[in-house]
Amino acid sequence: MPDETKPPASSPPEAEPKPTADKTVPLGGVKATTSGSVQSEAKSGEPGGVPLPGTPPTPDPGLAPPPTSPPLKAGSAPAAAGTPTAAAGTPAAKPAAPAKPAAPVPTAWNSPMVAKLKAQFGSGMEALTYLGQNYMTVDRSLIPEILQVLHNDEQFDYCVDVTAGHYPQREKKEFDVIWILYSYARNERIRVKTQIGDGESIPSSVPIWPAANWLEREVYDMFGIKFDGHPDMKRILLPEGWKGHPLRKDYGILQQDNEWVQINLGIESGQ
Amino acid sequence: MAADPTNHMEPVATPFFFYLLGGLMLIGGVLVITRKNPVHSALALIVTLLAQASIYLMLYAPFVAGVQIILYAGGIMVLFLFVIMLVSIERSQRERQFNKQWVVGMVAATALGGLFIAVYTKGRGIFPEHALPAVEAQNTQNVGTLLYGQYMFAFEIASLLLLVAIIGAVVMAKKRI
Amino acid sequence: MLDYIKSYLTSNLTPGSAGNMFWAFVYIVVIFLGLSVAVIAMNWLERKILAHMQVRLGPMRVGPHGLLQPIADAIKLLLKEDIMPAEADGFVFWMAPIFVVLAAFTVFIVVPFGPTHAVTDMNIGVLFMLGVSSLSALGIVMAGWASNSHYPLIGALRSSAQMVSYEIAMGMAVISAVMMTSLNQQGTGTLSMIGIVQAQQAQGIWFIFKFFPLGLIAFFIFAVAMVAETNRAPFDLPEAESELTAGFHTEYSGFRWSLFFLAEYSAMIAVSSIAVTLWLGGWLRPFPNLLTGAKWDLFFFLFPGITFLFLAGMCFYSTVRMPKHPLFRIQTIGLAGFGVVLGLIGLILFIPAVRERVQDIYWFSMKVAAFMYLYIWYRGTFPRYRFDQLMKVGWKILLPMGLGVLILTAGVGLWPLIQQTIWNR
Amino acid sequence: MTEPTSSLSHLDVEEREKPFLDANELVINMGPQHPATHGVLRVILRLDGEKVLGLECVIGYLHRGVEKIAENRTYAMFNPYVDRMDYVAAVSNGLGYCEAVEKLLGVEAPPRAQHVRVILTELNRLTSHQLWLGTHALDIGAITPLFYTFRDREEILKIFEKYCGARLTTHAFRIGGLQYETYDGFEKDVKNFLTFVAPKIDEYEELLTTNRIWVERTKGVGILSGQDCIALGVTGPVLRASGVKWDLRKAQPYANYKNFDFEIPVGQNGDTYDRYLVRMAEMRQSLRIIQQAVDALPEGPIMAKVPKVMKPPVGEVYHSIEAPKGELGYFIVSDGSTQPYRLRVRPPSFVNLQALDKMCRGQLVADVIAVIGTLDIVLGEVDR
Repeated sequence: MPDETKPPASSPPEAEPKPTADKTVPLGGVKATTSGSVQSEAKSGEPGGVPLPGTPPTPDPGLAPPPTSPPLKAGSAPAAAGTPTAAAGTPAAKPAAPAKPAAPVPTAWNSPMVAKLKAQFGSGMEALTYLGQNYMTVDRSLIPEILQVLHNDEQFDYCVDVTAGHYPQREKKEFDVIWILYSYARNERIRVKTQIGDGESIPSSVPIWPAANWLEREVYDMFGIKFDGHPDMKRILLPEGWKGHPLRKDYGILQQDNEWVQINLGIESGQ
Repeated sequence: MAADPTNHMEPVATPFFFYLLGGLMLIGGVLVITRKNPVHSALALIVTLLAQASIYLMLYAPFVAGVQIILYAGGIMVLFLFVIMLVSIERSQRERQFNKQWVVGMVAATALGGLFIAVYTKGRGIFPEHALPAVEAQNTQNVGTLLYGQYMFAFEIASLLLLVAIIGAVVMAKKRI
Repeated sequence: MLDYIKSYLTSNLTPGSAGNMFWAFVYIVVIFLGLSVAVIAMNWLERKILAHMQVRLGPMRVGPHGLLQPIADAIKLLLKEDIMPAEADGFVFWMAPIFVVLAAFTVFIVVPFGPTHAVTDMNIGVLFMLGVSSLSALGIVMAGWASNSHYPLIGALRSSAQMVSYEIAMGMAVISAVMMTSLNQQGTGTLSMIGIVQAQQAQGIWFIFKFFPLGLIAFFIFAVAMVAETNRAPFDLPEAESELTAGFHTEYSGFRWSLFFLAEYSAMIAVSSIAVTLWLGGWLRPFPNLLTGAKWDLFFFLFPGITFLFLAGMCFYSTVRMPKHPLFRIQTIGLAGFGVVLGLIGLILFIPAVRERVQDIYWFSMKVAAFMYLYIWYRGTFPRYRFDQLMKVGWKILLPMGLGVLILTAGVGLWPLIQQTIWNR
Repeated sequence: MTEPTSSLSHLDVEEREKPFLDANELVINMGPQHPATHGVLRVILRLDGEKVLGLECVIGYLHRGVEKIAENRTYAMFNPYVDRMDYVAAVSNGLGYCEAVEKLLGVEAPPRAQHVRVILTELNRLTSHQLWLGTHALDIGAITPLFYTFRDREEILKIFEKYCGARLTTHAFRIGGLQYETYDGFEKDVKNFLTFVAPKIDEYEELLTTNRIWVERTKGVGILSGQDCIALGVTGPVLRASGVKWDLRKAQPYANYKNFDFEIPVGQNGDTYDRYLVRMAEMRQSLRIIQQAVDALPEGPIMAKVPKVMKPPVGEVYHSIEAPKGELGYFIVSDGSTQPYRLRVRPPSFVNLQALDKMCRGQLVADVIAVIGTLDIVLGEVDR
């Protein structure tokens, strides 16, 4: 299956930036490229100003995203509009902004596997491709099953990484949990994403891939996302008893658990 | 030359060394049973054994002394310590050190004391008046000749016993052979 | 009194055997000092040789070519804080290094540096050496236990198990050598260290070559076992740095640690002395029976002096090559002075009266030094055995080999007798 | 937030585990200060005598929050930080990061830059393997290879220093290409180095490959089957030693590795000895790649056109390379601003270290040392 080495034909923007690369226009000015779903976000470099995944046509991006808009943050790429299923949608967006470094756009990812999964899981999942990298966003409720299917039936036997992202702007579903999977047999890499809210837990994938053990612990350590059924759900990089989860956006870069530092290190502050 | 059997070093300050080593042995022996810490007991036992080896040396029995050092002090005591070290010292220190069998102990001690006194007072008849001419240089050879000559049978019995003990130890230690 | 002192000089016995207390004491002091110097020199040599094996220079700063490094180290160790862990068993912790050092030094009273150059000649010399050197296992066990810490304890367990195991194979090899001493007309063997060398002289062969290859195999067994016995690479598990930090002496520091160090090196010298005595002809010069005659005697007599002159020459060569810079002036002078001293010693060793007395010690030391070099070489070359492999080598390879060699030696040695008996019947 | 409300002191792991400890078990705490744990790894060993019943790794002593730092630095500013993760293979880290950002930006480094990148990365792979070999052998008790490898590693570091001024944390690459043109004589230096180091690798092998003790210490130790490797996510030479012929340079070529001819050395048994052989073979393959790259070094620009202020379009990308230790991946989420919204590093050492428990169970303490060595972990990368 194609991956970044062999970009699928359905991702035309590969060569797109080149002719316009000489323009050093800040890429933030992407508004103009959008055709339908205008986004009014994120020109500032401040991380908090992340684009809300919610685009106007999709009021509730977290849950079962309608196919018109890729639900996740990446889905908020400017030119996300267009016909959702056809790759032709992207080229349609192109002419709108010839002067800008048109960013590549996630497009639908069609493959037999996706069709099969779609048939099995229905609207709970969506498969997209961006920069030649395939990923699928799935509903939280599908999580153990779809991973199980990917592992058992689709030969994604290698769990490259489990990680998460924090999007405090999203109302209910603050967190993305991302599995990066690889199949040795198919030489193919995909990402599986889902969204969960703060305080929610998610089924662990350790029974499927033992490799996820520490990776999930790290996600818990850094984001506070609990994995149900994990054999040893505790902090891994930070000491046990540390308060706070540092990779959350509301955790400042200079912030520390001063109490822990004082008790355990015997100093006033680690800074 | 060295093999000359008649020429050996004259003993120097024999009584002094005898009493010194005897005292060391006694002190060591007492410490063995009075120390609460088994490792200390074992160390005291080593002192006793070494002092004993030295007394063998004074008696022109170097082979026995060497064997004493190699086997007892160097081998057996190392294994003793080996075992003791693995035992929890705290637990062993809480246990009672002496059992309460005073009567048996007293009887045994009295009997032994009586035997010593008897030997001391009437022993002159049992033992020769003077020590046998000590032939240090021939000591080892003599031991060997006796062991493999006169006492061959006893020696072989002892070795058989040891062999049985070794096999038994292996059987007990190995869960499956 | 003076007569008492002088009377020994004409004797052909060791001071202990002759019963001369004064000379025995002198020998003890000389051996003690010589051993300390040897350990210091060994320390420097090991670091230098190992360094050159590993494409680096080794100590270069303290003194010319780091010659004073061991002394600086000794001073540092003596001045260091002596730390005792709070939970340690104070008395045993204190005793252990002393015990180890005592065991390591005591064995030297029977080491024969020459036919008369030993403190005493014991009838059970070899037995005594093996026995007393095995006592150092006790000291190591004490150290490991008294530290009240996991790493030293495991180190001590390893070391005691290792020493006890290898002693057996070692004993087999030693017995086969001792057996060879009895293969003469009288049929009287000896355990005396001096007697063993004299037996080799009388039989006209080093025992390493006797009953080829039996003597060689026995020697090989001993050479392996002695490395294990002294806890050196590749059998240095008790102090395996990468596993147990420093093994049984992890908790020791300063002077106490240096005692362990001293004991380790003197134990190495001691077991090498046993090997030299038993198989390599002790103090005998090469070919004592083959290359006889005044000319050959003179040739071999000249060796000690030539060796020292060679060392002096190396010093002068290095002096010439020293950087010509005021900062190095003192070092250059020191090196030249050292060379002069060595040269003077070399010249003194050419005096006939001296060279005849010294040559036994020289040959003995040279053979021991070769073993010391082997030790360093091993350390530079071999990885470390794992514990079960170490035990396997000890019990499953060396011990059966030793038993086999023992039986074969007895058989081959008694073959003429057996033949005779059968013939006569 | 669900916080563990237990005691603050995290150090009493023994205390926590007491219920299932019986009297025959000895709990040994190896590290974080231990000569053979390659930094600040702490391994809590449960032993029966010298046999390992199980172990637990305690990591995080070197945790610096690299991913958090990334969110607060611009793309270019974060570039030097990646060098501090796997500090013995800093160039590889930089390559992965730069390529990931380039992918996000949609630029591609010019051919000359790609070639130089390959040369430096492969040189870096050599330094990493050499350092691994020296320390691994040292752990097993052979002290000499350490000095041999460090001597030869020095030559590579000299090239690095001449090229970019730094020896260890090189920061050699920039997003879009290279900052510096190669210095005069770079090609000659590299070629000289190649002729210099090839016999040296034979020298290492002479010391170890047929050394009986080395073979006994490493054969059959820490066996990891190919299935286990895949299940545990283990990558790099460890995976290849288990018989899985997978190398990202071949499977999904990045930079311009597809232009070079090299082989993937594969082991069979998945034990420590095979891992050793695989790494030794990899060093030779690296030499091959460097030779080809330096022979065909094209002329041309070294920097693609990259905006001064990098604002990659909104989107996310995962890019991974074959670092000396395994698959090193960067997952970057851009929100269109100058700083990554989220940057995730997929560290090979971290994932590989998970396999330690599996590899050590039933082995002896001495094997734990060998296995830690053979996994070739760098704590800077494990903890980040």
